Amino acid sequence: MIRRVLLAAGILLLGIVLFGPELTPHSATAPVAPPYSPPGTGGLFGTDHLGRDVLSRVLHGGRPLLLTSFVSALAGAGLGAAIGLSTAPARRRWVEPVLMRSLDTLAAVPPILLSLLVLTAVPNRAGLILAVALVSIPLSARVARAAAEQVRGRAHVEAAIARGERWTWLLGREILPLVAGPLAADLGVRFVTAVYLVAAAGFLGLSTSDSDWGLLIVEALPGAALQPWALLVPVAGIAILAVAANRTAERLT
Amino acid sequence: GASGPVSAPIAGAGTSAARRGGVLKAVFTGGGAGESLDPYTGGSPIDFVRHDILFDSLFTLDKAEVVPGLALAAEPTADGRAFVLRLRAGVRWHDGSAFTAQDVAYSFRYMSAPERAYPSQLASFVDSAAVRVRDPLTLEVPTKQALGDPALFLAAFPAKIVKDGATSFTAATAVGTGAYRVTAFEAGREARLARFDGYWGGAAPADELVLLSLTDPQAKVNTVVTGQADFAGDIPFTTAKAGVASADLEIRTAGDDHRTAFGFVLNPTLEPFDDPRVRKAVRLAIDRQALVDTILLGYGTVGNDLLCAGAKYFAAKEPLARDLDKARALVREAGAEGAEVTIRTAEYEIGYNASTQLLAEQLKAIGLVVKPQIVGPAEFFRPEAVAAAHGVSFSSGAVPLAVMYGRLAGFPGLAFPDERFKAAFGTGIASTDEGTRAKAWAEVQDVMYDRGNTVIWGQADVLSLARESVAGITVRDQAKYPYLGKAGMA
Amino acid sequence: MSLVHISGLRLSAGDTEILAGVDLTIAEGEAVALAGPSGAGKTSLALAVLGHQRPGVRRTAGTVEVTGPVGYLGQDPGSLLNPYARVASILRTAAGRRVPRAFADTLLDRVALPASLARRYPHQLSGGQQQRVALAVALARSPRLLVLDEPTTALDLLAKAEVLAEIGRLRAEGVSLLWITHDLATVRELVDRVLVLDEGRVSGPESAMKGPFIANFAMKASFISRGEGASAEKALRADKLTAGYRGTPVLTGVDLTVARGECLAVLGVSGAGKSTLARCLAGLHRPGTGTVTLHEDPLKPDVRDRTTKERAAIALVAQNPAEALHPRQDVRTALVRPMRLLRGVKSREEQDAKVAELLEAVGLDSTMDKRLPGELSGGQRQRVALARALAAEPEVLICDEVTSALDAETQAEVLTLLNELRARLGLAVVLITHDAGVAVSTSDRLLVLHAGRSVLTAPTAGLVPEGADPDRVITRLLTDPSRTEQGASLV
Amino acid sequence: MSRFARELLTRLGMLAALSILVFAGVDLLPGDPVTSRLGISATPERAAALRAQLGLDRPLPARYAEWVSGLFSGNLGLSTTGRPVTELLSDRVGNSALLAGLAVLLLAPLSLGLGLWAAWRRGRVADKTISTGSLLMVSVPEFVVAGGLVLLFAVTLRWFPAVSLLPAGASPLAYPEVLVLPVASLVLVGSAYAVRVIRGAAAQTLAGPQAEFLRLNGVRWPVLARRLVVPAVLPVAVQVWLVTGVALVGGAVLVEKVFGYPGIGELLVSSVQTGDLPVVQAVVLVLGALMLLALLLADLAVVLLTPRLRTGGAR
Ligand SMILES: Nc1ncnc2c1ncn2[C@@H]1O[C@H](COP(=O)(O)OP(=O)(O)OP(=O)(O)O)[C@@H](O)[C@H]1O
Ligand SMILES: Nc1ncnc2c1ncn2[C@@H]1O[C@H](COP(=O)(O)OP(=O)(O)OP(=O)(O)O)[C@@H](O)[C@H]1O
Ligand SMILES: [Mg+2]
Ligand SMILES: [Mg+2]
Repeated sequence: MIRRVLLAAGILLLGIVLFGPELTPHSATAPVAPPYSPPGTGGLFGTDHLGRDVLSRVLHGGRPLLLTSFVSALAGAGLGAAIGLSTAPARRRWVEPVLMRSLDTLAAVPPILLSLLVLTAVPNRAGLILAVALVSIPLSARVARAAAEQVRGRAHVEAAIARGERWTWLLGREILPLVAGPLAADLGVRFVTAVYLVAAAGFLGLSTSDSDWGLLIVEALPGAALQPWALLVPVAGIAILAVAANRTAERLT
Repeated sequence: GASGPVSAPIAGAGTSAARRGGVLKAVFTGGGAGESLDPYTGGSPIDFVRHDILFDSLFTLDKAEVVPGLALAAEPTADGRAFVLRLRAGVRWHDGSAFTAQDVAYSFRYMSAPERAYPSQLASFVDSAAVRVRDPLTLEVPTKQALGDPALFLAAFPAKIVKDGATSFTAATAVGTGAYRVTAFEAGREARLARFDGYWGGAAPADELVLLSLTDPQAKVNTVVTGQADFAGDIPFTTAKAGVASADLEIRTAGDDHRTAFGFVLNPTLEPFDDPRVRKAVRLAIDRQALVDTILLGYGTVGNDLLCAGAKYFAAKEPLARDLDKARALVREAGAEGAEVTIRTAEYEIGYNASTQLLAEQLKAIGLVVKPQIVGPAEFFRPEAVAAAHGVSFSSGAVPLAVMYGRLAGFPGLAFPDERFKAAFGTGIASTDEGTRAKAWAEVQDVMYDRGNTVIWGQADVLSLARESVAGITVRDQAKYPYLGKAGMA
Repeated sequence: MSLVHISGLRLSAGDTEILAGVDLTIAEGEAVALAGPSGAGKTSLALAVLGHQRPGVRRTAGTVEVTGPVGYLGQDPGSLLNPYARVASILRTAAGRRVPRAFADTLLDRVALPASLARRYPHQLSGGQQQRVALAVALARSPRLLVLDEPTTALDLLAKAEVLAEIGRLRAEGVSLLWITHDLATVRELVDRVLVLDEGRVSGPESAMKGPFIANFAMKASFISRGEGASAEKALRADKLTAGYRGTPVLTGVDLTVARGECLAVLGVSGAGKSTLARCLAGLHRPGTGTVTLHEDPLKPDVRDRTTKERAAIALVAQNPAEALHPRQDVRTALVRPMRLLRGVKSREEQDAKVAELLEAVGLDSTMDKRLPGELSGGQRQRVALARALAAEPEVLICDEVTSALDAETQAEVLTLLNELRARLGLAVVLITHDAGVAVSTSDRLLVLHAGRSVLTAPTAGLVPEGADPDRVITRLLTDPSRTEQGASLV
Repeated sequence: MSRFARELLTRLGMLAALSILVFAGVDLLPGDPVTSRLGISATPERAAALRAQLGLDRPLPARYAEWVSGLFSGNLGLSTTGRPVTELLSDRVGNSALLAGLAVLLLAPLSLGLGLWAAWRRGRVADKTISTGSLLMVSVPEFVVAGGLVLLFAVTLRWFPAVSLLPAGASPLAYPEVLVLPVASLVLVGSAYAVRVIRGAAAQTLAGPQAEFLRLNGVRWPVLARRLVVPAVLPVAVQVWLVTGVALVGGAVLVEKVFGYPGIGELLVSSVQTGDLPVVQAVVLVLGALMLLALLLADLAVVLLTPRLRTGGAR
C-alpha cells in the first residue's frame, strides 16, 4: 500500500520534472510580484530575489537539471565502471596499473579546477556533462574495480573467457550483474554530486541554464532569511529526486 | 509594490558621542590571504579601512570637500604642470620620529613603483621620480599633465604616506602616522590596533580596535548578532529587510551623500549603442523604481544616469521618466529592433547579475534582446572582452568626477567618444580656476545626460549593522570603507 | 530424551515441494546418517534443523524442535572461515563467551591439529586443515548435536581420514550427529542408523536398509569398466610445464600426455598443483615455461590467443561448483553460450534440443533449464557445469573434481557417460579427483603430483591390481613419494 | 624491495604528471591575474606592463621549468599580491587539515556504527531511516547544513560561536569552541556517503557464507560484527574515509565561508576569483598531492587490512 503510494508519488514527480516547463503558471525569468514575496501573495511558493515565481522556476529548472545531472552521472559512473571493470578481465598485466594510476592522477586534480577548465574549453551543456563525468570517472572506477576484484577469478568468468566471449559479454553479462549493487549505489551518489557540480558551475558564473535547481539554491541563499521557500523547494526537489533515483537503482539490481 | 524598508535604517554614526576607552570590534569584508599592512598591496574593503587609520593621506575628503591631512596646501603653478606641497608641522610617526618632506617624497616613489600590487593611480598624474624636497615641510611636485586642483587628486586617489625607507609592513614594522598603531595582524583573520596617543588629529576614543575579516556577508552579520563583534560594515539589503531581532542592534545607513551608484555602461563603439537614439531608448525604457525595489529592496533612490552622486560638481538632474512608447519609437527609428546585445556582468558587487537579468526582462518591451554574459570577477574587466560586449554592469561610490570620468575615458569599450565631452573634461581637470572648472563639469554632465553611455538606474544606500552603543563612525572617502579614527563605544 | 524432533516438515521453493512431510527424531547421543540422491533435499533438511532456510525456500508446514546448542559444518568449509581472523580468534569467537587463551589450543587439539596453527589465518591452511578448523568452530560451544553436510568431499584421502577419525572421537564422547553423506560405506561404522531421503520423504532405517537405493550405497563405487584402451593418437600433450603464482612456484617441469579416448587420472594431495595444471592446459593460467600441444600443434599459452577450433577442443570443468556457474544466468544460458560460440548452433530449436539432451545425459530433469544456480542443489550444480563443458563437444575434457558432490548412483551415471563418450567419440579425459575409487575404476593411467612435480605416471591396471583396495594403494602413493619415485620407473 | 621501488617511482611519476596538469591547467583558466588586479584601471598599456612584470609574457614551458625548480627548494613563487605563496598557504593548509582531520576522526566511527546498524537491520525501520537519512544528507548542500546549524546552535541557542573568529596568529586548537559547528557540518555531510558504502559492504558480508556459518554455530550479532563484519568492511571504509578527508580539506569552501574559517578551500576559490594563478597552482598542487597520498594510503590500507594480501598468501 505504502509502496504503491510512493511509486505513484515518484511517477508524479518524474512527470512534473519532465513536463514541468509546460505546466508552469509563469515564465522562468519574468518578475511577477515584489521580490521575496511570501507564499500565497506571489505564487504557491512565493517569489525569489527578482520577484520571479519560485514554483515556475522550479518547474522550469527540473528538466535541465535532471537531464544534465543524469546524463553526466550516467556518463561518469558508466565510463568509470567500464574502466574499473575492464581491468578485471584485462589480459595484459600493465593495463590495470596504467589505467588506474592515470585515473588516480586525474582524481588528484580538484573538481573545481577540472570543471573550470572543461567549461572554459566547452562552455555549454556538453562541457558541463563532460566536466562532471571527468570528476566522477576516477572514483567510480575505483569502486567498480574494488567490486570486480572479488569476482574476477571466479570460475564462470574464466569459463566465459575460455569459450571466447567478447569483452562486452564478459563485462556486461558475467561481471556487471554481480557488482551491480555497489555500482548502483555509486551512481546514486554520483547523481547527487553531479547536481551540485552543476550548481557550483553556476556559482562560478558558468551556468548553462537560467533556472537549474542548483542555480536556484545558490541564488536563494542570500535571501534565505526573507524567503526560505525559494531555497527549500529546490533543495527538497533535489533530495526527493536523489532518494527516488537511488531507490530505483536499488530496486533494479 | 509594498517593498519599502520595513524599518527605515538609522542615518549617521550613532546617537551619542564615543567615550574614551573600551574596545571596538568591527567586521568588514576581507581579502583573505591577500590582505596586507602595506597600503599599496591590500585591495579589499578591510584593507582600505585599516590603511585609513594606520596611515594618513595628504588630503582627505569630507562631504565632497577637500580637507587638509598631512598636507596643509597644494598650490599649483599657473600652467598647472607642478605644485608646491606644504606639510603639517608637529606630526609624529608611531615610533616617535618626526614626519618630514623626505617621507612624502619617498612615499611618492613607493606608491608608483610598478612592483606594488596596487600602485597608486596618482602615478599617471604626478611625476613621482622628479619630486623635490625644498625644506622639511615643503616639496615641489611636477605633474604629468595639467592639474587645476591637485589637492583633489591627492585626496581622491589612494596616497597614504609611509615612512622614508619603509619596505616591510608587518605587525612589528608597519609604522604610520594614523590614529591607531598595529599590535597584531593576520591576513584574512584580524588586526588588533592600539590607540596612538600622539596622533596629530587628536587621540581616538577607543583603547583598542579589533578589525575582523570575513568574506561571507551572512557571517559578518552573524558576528554582530551573536555578540562576537560590535559593528559590521556594508551588510546586504536582505539582512536589513529581514531585520534583526535584538533590541540593542540597529541597522544604519551612511546617508544620502554616501550612496553607491548602480547601472550599466553601454559600449558606444558597437551597434546598436553607437546610436544615441538607442542609448536614450534604454534610458527611457528601464523601470528605475522596479530596479530599486528589487535589487536594492527599496534601500536607495532612483538614479539620473549620471555617476558620482554626492561628489563635488555633481549635477542633480531629474531622472528620465519611463516612456516605453517613445523608447520603442527611438529603437524603431534607429532600426535596432530585435537587436541582440550582450551585457557583461559578474557578481563584482551584490546585485550586478540580478540587475542585468532584470534589465533583460525590461528591455524585452522595446524589442532589444539582452543576453547577460555572466563571468567570474577575475575576468570581468578583461579589456578585450569588455570592448567586445555591448555593455557592462557598473557601480561606483561618490568619487570625484575627475577620477570617475578619467577612469572610464581610459578603458576601451567604456570611454565616451564625444568631442564636446572630451574638451569639457580636459578643462575640468586642468583649469586652476574654480569657476571654469565648475562650468566644465556641468558641461560634461550635460553631454552625458543628453546622449551619454552611462545608465545609472539607482543610488544604493550603504548599510551597516551596529550595536546601539557604537558611535563616531564617519565617512571620508567611500561609505563602504568608513573612517574609524573617531569611533568608539558610547 | 530427544535432541531433535521434527514432524510433518514441509518445505517448498516456488511451486516445487522440496520436503513433503518429513518426520525425524534424534535421541541424545545418537548418530544418524542422512543419504539420498543429489537434489533430494538433504541440505534443506539440515538447515531446517538449525532453524534456517535458504533464500527462496519456505516452510509450509510442520514443527521443528531442537534442544541444546547445535554445531554446524557445511560443504566446502574453506570458504566458511572468517578470512580476517586468526584461527585462535575464530575459535574463541565461536565459543560465544569469555574463554581463556588456552581454549583455542584445547579445541585444536580435539581436532588433532597442532597448537602452532592458532596464529595462522585460514588462507594459510591446507584444505584439510581448514575443514578441521571449521569442525573445531562447530565444537566450540560444546554442542550436543553436530550437523555435518558432506564434510569430507573436498578432502584428499589423507585429510579425509583425519577428519573421519575426529568425528569418530566426538561420537565416542557422546555428541549426537546428523551427518549428510554420499559415502555410506565409510560412514556406516560411525553412525547408529542411516536415513534415506528421497522424493521429499524419509524412509525409516529398517525399510531403507532393504530398499533398492541403499543397495547402491552399500556397494561402494561400483566398478565401472574402463574404456577399451586408448588409441595411439595423442590428443593433448604438455611438456615441462612450470607455473606459479606471483613468484611462488607451484608446478615444476610437469609432463603429461593423454591420447584419444584415454582417461588420465591426476592424483595428489591438496595443494599439489592439480587445479593449476588443469588451468594451464585450458589456457587460463600462463605457464612460466613449457608448452601444451593439441594433436601435435603447439597451443598458445593464453586461451584468448587460441583459435575457436582449439578452444572448442579443450573443455575444463572447474573445481568449485559454487563459483562455476553465474548466479544470475539460468541453466539454459550456461549451456547455450558454448554451443553458439564454439559450435555455431544458432537456431532456437536446435539449441533447445541440445540443452534437453545434455541435461538428460547428466541425469537432470530437462525442465531445470530455467533454474538459476541458487535454486539447484550442490550436486545438481556440479552436473550443470559438466553439461556446459560437454556442450562444446570437446575432444579433451579436463574434469577438476566433477563427482565430489554426487551420490554413488549419480556418480556412476556421470562416469558411465564419460566412458561412453570416450568410446564413441574418442573423447580424451583428464580426471582430477580425490576419490581413489573413481580414479582407479575409470582411468587408464594415473599421474601423481607431489609438490608440483609429476612423481609418477603409470597404467592404472599395473599399479592397482584387480581386487586391491584402491584407497590403500592411492594413500600409499600419496604419502610416500619415495616409494612412488621407485614406482615411476614402472613407466 | 624492487616492488617498493617500482611503486615509489610510479607515485613520483604521478606527482610529476599532476604538476604538469596543474600548471598548464591553471594557466588555461579564464581568470586573468592582470586584469583582475587592475580592475577598471586595466587599460591595455597598464595590463601589458603588469603582465611583463609578473613574467606572464614568457612561454609556458619556461615558466613551468622555473616553477618546478622552485618547488624543490620549497618556493612556490609569488602571489600576484606580491607575497610568497608559501607564506599564504602555510597555516591555512594546517587549519584545513585540522578541520578535515577532526571531521574524519568523528565521522569514521559514526558512519561505521550507522552503516553496520543499517546492514544488520536490513529492510527494517532502522535501516530505512538511516539509508534515507544518509541519502538526504548527501542531497542537501553543505552550506544549507552549515547555515542550519548556525541558526540553531549559534544564533538561537547561543551554545557555540556563529563564526570561527580567531585572534591573529592563534591556532584553532587553542579555541576548540570555534571548531564545533564547522566540524559538525562536515561530519554530517561527509559521513552520509561513508554510511551508504559501509552499509552496502556490511550487508554483502552478512549475506555471505562466512556470516551464515558463524550464525548457524550460534555466534550472535555484536560478536559477529566485531569479528567478521567490521574487518570485512574496513578496507573499503578506510578508502572512503581517506578520500572524503581529502575532499573535505579542499572542498569545504562554502563551510569555511559560512564560518569565516581561514582554510585552504576558501583560499582556492578566492584566488580563482581574483585570478591569483600562482596561489591557485600551489593550492591545487597541495590538494592533488594530498589526494595522491590518500589514495596510496588507501591502497596500503587494503593490503594491511586484508590478511590474505598482507601475508602475501594465495587465494
Ligand atoms: N530456490 C529454489 N527454487 C527451486 N528449487 C529449489 C530451490 N532451492 C533448492 N531447490 C531444489 O530443492 C531440492 C533440494 O535441494 P538440497 O540442496 O536440499 O539438496 P541436497 O539433497 O542437499 O542435494 P545435494 O546432494 O546435491 O547437495 C533440489 O532439487 C533443488 O533443485
Ligand atoms: N590464485 C592463486 N594465487 C596464489 N597462489 C595460489 C592461487 N591458486 C592456488 N595457489 C596455490 O598454488 C598451490 C596449488 O594449488 P592448486 O589449486 O593447483 O592445488 P590442488 O592440487 O588443486 O589442491 P586441491 O586438491 O585442494 O584442489 C597451492 O599451494 C595454492 O595455495
Ligand atoms: Mg546439499
Ligand atoms: Mg584443486
